[in-house]
Amino acid sequence: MSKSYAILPCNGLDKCAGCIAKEVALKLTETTDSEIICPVLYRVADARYNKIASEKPLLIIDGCATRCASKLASEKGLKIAKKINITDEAKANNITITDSLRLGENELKLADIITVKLTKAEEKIESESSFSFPKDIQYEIYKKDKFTFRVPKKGFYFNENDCWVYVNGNIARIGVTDYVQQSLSDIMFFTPPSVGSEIEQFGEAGNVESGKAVFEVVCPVSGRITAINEKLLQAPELINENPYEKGWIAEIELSDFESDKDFLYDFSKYFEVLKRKVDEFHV
Amino acid sequence: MMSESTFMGVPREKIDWSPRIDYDKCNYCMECVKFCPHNVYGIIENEDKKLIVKNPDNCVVFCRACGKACGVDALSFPNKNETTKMIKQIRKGLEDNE
Amino acid sequence: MADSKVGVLSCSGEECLGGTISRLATRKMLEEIRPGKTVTLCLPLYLAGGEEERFFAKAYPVITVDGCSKCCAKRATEKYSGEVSASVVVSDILGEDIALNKTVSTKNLTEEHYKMVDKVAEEICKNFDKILYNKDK
Amino acid sequence: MSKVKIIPCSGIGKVFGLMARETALKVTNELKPDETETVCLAHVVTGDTEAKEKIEGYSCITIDGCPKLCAAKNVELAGGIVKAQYRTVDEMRNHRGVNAGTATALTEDGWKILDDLCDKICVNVDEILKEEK
Repeated sequence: MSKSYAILPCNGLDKCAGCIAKEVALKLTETTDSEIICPVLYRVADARYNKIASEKPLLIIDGCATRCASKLASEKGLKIAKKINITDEAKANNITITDSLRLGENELKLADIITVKLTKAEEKIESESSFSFPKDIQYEIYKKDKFTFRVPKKGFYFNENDCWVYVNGNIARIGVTDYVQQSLSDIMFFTPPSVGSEIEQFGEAGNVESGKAVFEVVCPVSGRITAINEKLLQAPELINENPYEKGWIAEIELSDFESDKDFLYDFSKYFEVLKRKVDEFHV
Repeated sequence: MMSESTFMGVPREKIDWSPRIDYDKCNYCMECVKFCPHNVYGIIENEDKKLIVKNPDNCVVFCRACGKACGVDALSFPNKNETTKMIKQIRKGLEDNE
Repeated sequence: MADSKVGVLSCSGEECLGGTISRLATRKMLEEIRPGKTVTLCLPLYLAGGEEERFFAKAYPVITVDGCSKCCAKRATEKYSGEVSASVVVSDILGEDIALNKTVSTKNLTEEHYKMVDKVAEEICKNFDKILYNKDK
Repeated sequence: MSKVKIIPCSGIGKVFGLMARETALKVTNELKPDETETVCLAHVVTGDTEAKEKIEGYSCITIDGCPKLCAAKNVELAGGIVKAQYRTVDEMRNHRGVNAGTATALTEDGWKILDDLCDKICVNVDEILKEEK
């Protein structure tokens, strides 16, 4: 594993949750290439840890709701990459932790579960990035009142129903455009298409829903769904944040892109369509 | 509206895509009328069937959003695959004639 | 184009009645008095760095509506987007005593409160129309 | 003992903001008037040091409307300690399809959703005060 954390645990010595935080930190250094920042020493001599803190993504492990580690991180102006709270994890896993400061069977089990979860999360990020997606997308912007509508200038195709596709070899990523997310406003639900299913061009690739309406994702291409953006299940608001990047909907193995393409717009044509729609319908 | 008269290069009036109202189910709550920003529906007062599809060609091809706003499920749409096939055929015909 | 809409940025203060009145008067502009012309701007979003709100406030005229003389909405707008086109302060209109009363939930609003809202909305509207229709005068 | 600060975003564009505001008002005025208080978010962020002192270093519970988390962000910026943060849009997710009203007024259903949220916040308040003892 190439990636690893700089771990800032709370290390609370007078509470069981604090002791578990320490155990998780230790386990992570054993199974990954992570390094620990000692919260006690860090407070008095931060120079010692500045290098680790700046080089690796920071993982905060808090024991209880006092969140000493989080506070220390914000005091020192550190950028937090991931955060975990032992008490919350115990609740989520239905494990009762005792008041004892020596770790018992339950506590060790919890430490294991959390460690596995943290290492897994790491692997997942890597597997997702296997689809090579452009990093610096340039957008053309159209504004109406206080609303901003972005359309990526290069590499994307669109259909008339405000969905986009970005092709990479025989795999494509699909999603909705800013017109959809601005019209829906706060998106609260994402119903994904099922992985493995075959979809025709203009078939339904799941839907997104806000308090205002349900929008059916009209698939711009035909093929077989190979992946969905699982982050959207918990955080559909990512579509509002950026429907082209974090808020992508699904990946699809293309069956006949050359003929699908006849029914898609490139940037300049879609931008015209978008402007007209915004002027006529966006309220 | 001239600007809207084609869909993917095909004259809009040649594409049969618009909602069908099941009058046995419709309770005339008019949610669809309120919902659709494209003025697809119309209301005729003093008629039994006072909800009608007034401007079918205003309907956005492949959009079924009003159907999801209908509480009694009285709205249906043509089959998408067949509509797609039809559009492709018409497009091909137009290109061959050029 | 930039003359067709006016932004209204209200304080919505949580600590006194003025905040509830400023908020409701602003909503009334949006919903009843000048719909289609009024764009409400969200103060907390504006403060948290919301680009859309800040851009709008730079490009369009903005009226700020504050509950009390602390004028948070006005000061925030001046800090991030420049001059405000007009400033309405509830305590100037209704008096400091009333504006600083305990804040009221929308479920406990009385006839009297609605009258206050109307009065403040009227003042917003006066400024609004001046900006939109009497620019040259 | 200092009171726990309950700080809503009071966003004005959507129903979520009003829900946050009314939740804060209900907790501080009706349910826990002795243990909690609200403070003017805008004043804390834009005001002088005196305003900032109202929350600097104090336990705060923020109630935001939408995922933009304006209250949580602004409170942290002003030095408040966010012990719990809520988003009313999440409460709406648990009540799919319910019409909660607008940013001007809530519907009866909207008020009901808010009651559930108030209960959760009261539990938080008790926990925080226990912890601080």
